[in-house]
Amino acid sequence: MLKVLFFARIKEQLDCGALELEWQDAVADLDGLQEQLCAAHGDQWREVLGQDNMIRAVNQTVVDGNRALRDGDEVAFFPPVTGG
Amino acid sequence: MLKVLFFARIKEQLDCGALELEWQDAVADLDGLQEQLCAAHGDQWREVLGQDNMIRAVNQTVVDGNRALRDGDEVAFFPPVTGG
Amino acid sequence: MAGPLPMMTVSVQEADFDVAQLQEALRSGAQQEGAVAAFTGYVRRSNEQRQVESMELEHYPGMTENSIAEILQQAAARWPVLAASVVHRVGKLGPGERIVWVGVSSSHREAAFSACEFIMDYLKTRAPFWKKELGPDGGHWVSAREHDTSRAARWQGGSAQ
Amino acid sequence: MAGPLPMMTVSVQEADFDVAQLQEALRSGAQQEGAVAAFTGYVRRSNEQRQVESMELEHYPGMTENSIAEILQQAAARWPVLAASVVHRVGKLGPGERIVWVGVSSSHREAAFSACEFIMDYLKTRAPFWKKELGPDGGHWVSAREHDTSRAARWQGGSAQ
Repeated sequence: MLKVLFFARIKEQLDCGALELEWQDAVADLDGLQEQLCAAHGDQWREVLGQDNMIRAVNQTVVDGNRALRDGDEVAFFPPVTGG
Repeated sequence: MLKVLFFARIKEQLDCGALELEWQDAVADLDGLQEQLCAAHGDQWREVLGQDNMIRAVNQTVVDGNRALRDGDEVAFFPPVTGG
Repeated sequence: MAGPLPMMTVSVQEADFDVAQLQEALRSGAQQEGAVAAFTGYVRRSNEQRQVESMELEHYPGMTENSIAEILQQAAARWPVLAASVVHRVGKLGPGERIVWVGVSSSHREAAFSACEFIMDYLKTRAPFWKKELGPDGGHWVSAREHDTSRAARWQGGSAQ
Repeated sequence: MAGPLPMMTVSVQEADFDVAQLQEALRSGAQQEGAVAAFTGYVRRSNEQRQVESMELEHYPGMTENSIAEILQQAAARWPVLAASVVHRVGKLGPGERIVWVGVSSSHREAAFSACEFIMDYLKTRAPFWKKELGPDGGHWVSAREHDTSRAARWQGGSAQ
């Protein structure tokens, strides 16, 4: 099982804050997971998740580029942060 | 008339916080005033006012080096500041 | 750093805070020693010509606290920090309300200032908070500022002070 | 700077102060706009291995207020300051008591930090205050630190931010 979270503008654009995905080889890395989500949900998701400044985090740590995933990981997609 | 003020360690060492001096040509500049004070009060004053890091202010503005004085001026002698 | 470990606290909360109380708590954590540099951020009343009626602050629970704790540890590794605290509000806030407080206690005032500014710069670019401004024209997610990224980047590489 | 003149206040007083109240007053003077960087200095509990039982703070009435006002004006000429305040206590203070508070409000956090640190550095080297520490071994005038002079000097010449 993978837990996938979306925040802020991304959450609104996808109208989805969180989902769970059965573990499978196709989601064994971040790029694979993203492709799987886009294939399942359509062009709107492909456009939103493909945005240039999208940030991806695995287990609450920001990841640059691709990264292998393991069953039980928590993955998050969010825009650049604007707190403080 | 000149008003002369001493602060902090200087005030303690001279046992004097303030004095007034009749206006006269001999005190027409800072160095003249200081010499006049030392001549009147003796070696202890000469030693204290001659300290390397002595700061002199005229009318509440710090002065580097000598400066002409005018009747009515307020002159202050004090050590380096340590507030904040 | 030598000496006892700095006291570091992080709070993500909906409630408002009192800066005097936070500062007292920070001082207690530093055995009542050290000067304090502090920063308070507030909700803007207008932004880019848009009137701000209220603001929604969203965050990533768990990651927020962890990322701020990491920022504080980095600051304590660079400067002689006695204590450091961050309080960041989330939820709905009105114009002019306090959003964030960062306080740093140190025996050296330059360390207190530098660590406090460092923490703010990293908070702005690393901690997962997002601001949405609500005004007469609807909601508007605040954009990240390139300027904030470059402020944070200047701490990398260079000397610690 | 463009826009309304910054509100600047200076207070030299025996009474203690509340940093939250001072910060509220600073914000009111800035039309409730801007972030706030603030610094609070406290009486040390020991200094150079000497225990500090109390401290006497002497100043030069008149010159003190004028020199601080000049420091604030210099800060406002260098950075986009909305409001700036200095409160400095004099008289007899106990260990751990607040001595000084400097607060700066600005729409730019880097300006708030820089102006606040600039004011503290100049206060330490220009404002006519003198500290005398009283301890078991009698009274001891605090020595000026060369380090403070060099901190203040670094603001000269270089770029404003």
